[in-house]
Amino acid sequence: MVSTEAATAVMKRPYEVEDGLVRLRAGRCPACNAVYCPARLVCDGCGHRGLEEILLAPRGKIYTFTTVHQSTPEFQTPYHLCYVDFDEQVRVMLPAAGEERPRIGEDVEIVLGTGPRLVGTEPEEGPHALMVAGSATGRGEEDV
Amino acid sequence: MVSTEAATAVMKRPYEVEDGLVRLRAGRCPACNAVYCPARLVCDGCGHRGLEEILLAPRGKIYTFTTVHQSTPEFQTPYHLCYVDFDEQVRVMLPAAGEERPRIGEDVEIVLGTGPRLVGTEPEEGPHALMVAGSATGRGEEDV
Amino acid sequence: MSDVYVVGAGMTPFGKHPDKTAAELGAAAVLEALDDAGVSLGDIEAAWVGSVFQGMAMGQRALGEGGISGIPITNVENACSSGSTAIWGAAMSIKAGAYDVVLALGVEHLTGAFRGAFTPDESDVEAQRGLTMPAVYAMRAQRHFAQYGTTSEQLAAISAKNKRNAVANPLAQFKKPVSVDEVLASRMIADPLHLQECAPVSDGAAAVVLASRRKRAALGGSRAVRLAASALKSGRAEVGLKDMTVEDLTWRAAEEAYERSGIGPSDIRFAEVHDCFSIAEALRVEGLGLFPHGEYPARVVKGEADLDGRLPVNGSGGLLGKGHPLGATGVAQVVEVVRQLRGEAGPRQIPGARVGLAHCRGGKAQGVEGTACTVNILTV
Amino acid sequence: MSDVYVVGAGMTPFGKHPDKTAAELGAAAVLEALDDAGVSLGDIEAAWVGSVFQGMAMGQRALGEGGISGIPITNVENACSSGSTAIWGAAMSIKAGAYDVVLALGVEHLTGAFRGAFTPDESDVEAQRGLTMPAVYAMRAQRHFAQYGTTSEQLAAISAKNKRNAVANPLAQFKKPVSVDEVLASRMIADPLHLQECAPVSDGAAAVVLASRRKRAALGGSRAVRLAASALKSGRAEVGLKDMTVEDLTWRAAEEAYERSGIGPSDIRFAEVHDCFSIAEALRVEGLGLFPHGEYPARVVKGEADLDGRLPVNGSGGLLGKGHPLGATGVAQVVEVVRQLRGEAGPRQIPGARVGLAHCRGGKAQGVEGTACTVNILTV
Ligand SMILES: [Zn+2]
Ligand SMILES: [Zn+2]
Repeated sequence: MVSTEAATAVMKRPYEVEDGLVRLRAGRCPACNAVYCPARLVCDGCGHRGLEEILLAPRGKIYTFTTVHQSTPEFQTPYHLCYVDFDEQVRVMLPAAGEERPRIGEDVEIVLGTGPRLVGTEPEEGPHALMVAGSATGRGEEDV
Repeated sequence: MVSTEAATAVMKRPYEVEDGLVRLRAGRCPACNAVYCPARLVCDGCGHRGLEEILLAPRGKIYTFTTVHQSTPEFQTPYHLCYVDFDEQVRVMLPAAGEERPRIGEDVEIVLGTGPRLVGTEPEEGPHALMVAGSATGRGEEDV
Repeated sequence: MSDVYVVGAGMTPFGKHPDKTAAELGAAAVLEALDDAGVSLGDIEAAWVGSVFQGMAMGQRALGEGGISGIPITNVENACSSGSTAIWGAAMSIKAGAYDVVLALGVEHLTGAFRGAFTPDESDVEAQRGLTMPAVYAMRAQRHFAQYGTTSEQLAAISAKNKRNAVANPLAQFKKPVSVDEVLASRMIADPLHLQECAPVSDGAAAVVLASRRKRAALGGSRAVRLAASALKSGRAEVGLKDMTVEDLTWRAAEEAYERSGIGPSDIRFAEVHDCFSIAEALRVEGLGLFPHGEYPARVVKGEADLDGRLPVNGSGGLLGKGHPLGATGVAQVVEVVRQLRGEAGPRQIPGARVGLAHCRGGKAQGVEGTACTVNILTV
Repeated sequence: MSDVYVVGAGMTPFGKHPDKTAAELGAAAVLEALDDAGVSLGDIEAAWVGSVFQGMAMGQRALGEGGISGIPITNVENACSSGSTAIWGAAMSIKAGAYDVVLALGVEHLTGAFRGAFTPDESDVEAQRGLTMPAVYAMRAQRHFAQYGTTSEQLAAISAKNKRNAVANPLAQFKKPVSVDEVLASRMIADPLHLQECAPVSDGAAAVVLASRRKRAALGGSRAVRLAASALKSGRAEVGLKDMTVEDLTWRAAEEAYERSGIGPSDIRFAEVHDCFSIAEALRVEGLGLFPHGEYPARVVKGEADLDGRLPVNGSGGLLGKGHPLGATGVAQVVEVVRQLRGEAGPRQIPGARVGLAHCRGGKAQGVEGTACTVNILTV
């Protein structure tokens, strides 16, 4: 069997908080620098086995977004979702905090919030929901 | 599309009660006389489409049996199951009423009982569970 | 590898069938396909059966209901491409010379089995964070808007076209036309996609009988359609920051089908594509190389994809108009192409339809662009 | 049709893996099989992936984790024969000349996903009336008792043999021997089958790399094993009053494999068979024609199926000793046969093992004898 490091990483909390900034845990290929979030066992690009764990920047840019009005029974609608691009050249889907509609190109930071999930329907990743908030638009810690 | 008669038959109660006797609904192939319980759209043996509905004899003979001590959460264990052979040359799986262990070769009649299902976990076939009871062994209406 | 022919096709009406089981729907489609092919139950040597949410042994249950048992049966799942993956597998067995007559069935009974929006598998981190399939396509639509100036009215025109086509299809779930205004007035599901831009919850089944050249000849085969190519691909890993309006997965499946068949995009006379959402149809036909990238929604408004347009798309009504019983969809697309190629499509017949393409793309799996995509090219 | 070779094999330990996902287990098995074959990720042209309760897109998730994406992936389900159906499909593609190197993976993560006994699909009338899989085999055991004088002690000896073999298999779930008395002292699950006569709930994955003759030659191939035949059948409809101790389904799959390979029952040196229950092993080997009908349990007591017996059965520990992660089981059986044929089975090596058989039979579908059965015959 291959190393279980990446496997263990998946079970860990998917982020770290440093100096009040929330940073996503990801995996970088030491051979070709491809970044995966979440990490995986093997690099798809070059086949290297075993990625090194990195933390993404605490801020990214909204690539695209939507407002979800119909979802599964676990979620309280409406809620915003975004794909966020990070400087590490990786894209991550995250809910957006606050009521204001996200904008393509908007700079956002990662925050911990309640997320759109209803109480009692927590996913494996833990009690805090990762979200993004754009301070320029009024979305921020106070909204989550 | 083929006739929906057989389809409708599946949704109906899977038995009839005549003169206090419980008779299973089945399908017989008008071309080759093969009997299926429950019925199906097409005869497997000869390919004839559309079986005629028949009612099986109210009594059969136990081909084999077991006592189930572990089941899914919907069922109260232990309970007895049997494969019962009918004169119409068809074998049907049914629970056995009463506490006594069934016997291979035993003559049994079909009765309506509570079945091994827990309250609130009824299958599509309705509120009455089909079971078999062997009057010779003390299993009978009074036990179900 | 020997040629593969579609010698029989059948499908149930798509829609709500609360009084029927999945097995009964599957059996009905199979029997119609067998009759259409002029083969009997005993001629079927093996079967591939696609479904998504039907539990274990769907194929054995459906074929058993229909009087077929004992043969090799493979149940396949590739999200919404399950049925077309069944066709791909069935065709492979004929190319292998293993069988002369095989069956591909797609079946799904979703009525009562489904709550809320369709999502990626629950093991998926994105699904756990709230991602739904409408949301995936809504976010891709927002990019199409931003990059190409596409508008909600243009996307609504795609839905209106397909629902209009469905009216001419007696097997379709939707029976009446819906205007662009009505599409835009329906409730929002995931911004900018309205209810009438999302494929409905449906029950149904579709089946095709495939045969080798030898068996096709024995059958007479004047109505047989040639499966010129069947290609299956899965999504590539999402590495880096890609343009989400580009369908790499669709293009790679199409590329293989074009190469193997010697038939290019400009040869395609009509297409059935996987329009699970209005925007999806645009992404598909642009990914297939049938329309210039970024231009499809505007061209739909001009009528280019209408039944009498330059390249009719989803003349059957598509998923938006005909319905979308997941596992059945990919087979139903091929059934439609076959009927068009035979000239049996009635009021929705496309004149001179001699080369058709069926595209089916399903799902989203963690970290890859999509679960699977098939492209089948058929000719007479 | 061209020859098919197994050029690489890998599997995870079977057992409880609460800290791993199904995708991670699948990826681990795949990587080991690739290393064993000496091929790289990019050499794999297509994959077939068997699982039962793992949701959508299991193959895409497992291969994605392992660094493989974009290729054709077919997820297959045939109850407990899902993994071996994946092998059958993968082999078919090589026979078709479509690919030279393909992958078959079986994977299942049941820990925490399972409550109580395994049953037929919930749509099944028998399941709705209380039928469980242990009950099916218990009822067949009662007939074996009645017809052939088979005893509980004899069935317990089958379990004891397999759990003893498992001790010599570092990948097996059970690590210590269990005596006949201990089997009989374990709690009753379905009369006459005790807990220690039922395969456990397991997590695990197994993978094989299959190659064409051409590719096998390019790889050197001194360790390659030939897949002399791969046969798949489904159960026949239950019509009339049949002898439930007779495995018509197993025999029909075996008959095809014997015919295609030119290898008969008397040529088989050892077998891995689907011993989901103690009685099941008897029904299988009798159905395969490897032991006279009705006599197997008594012969096990005499040691004929031991590692040093006339015809070793389940030298790996079988499902009873090695574990039974449903979708992985059929592939793991072939992995074991490959390792035996290569002489790499360590303390459980069967001397002179040059022809082995793997039998995998799964499920029960409404009105048919069983969901599916595969027989693979491998030789060096
Ligand atoms: Zn790399
Ligand atoms: Zn008949």
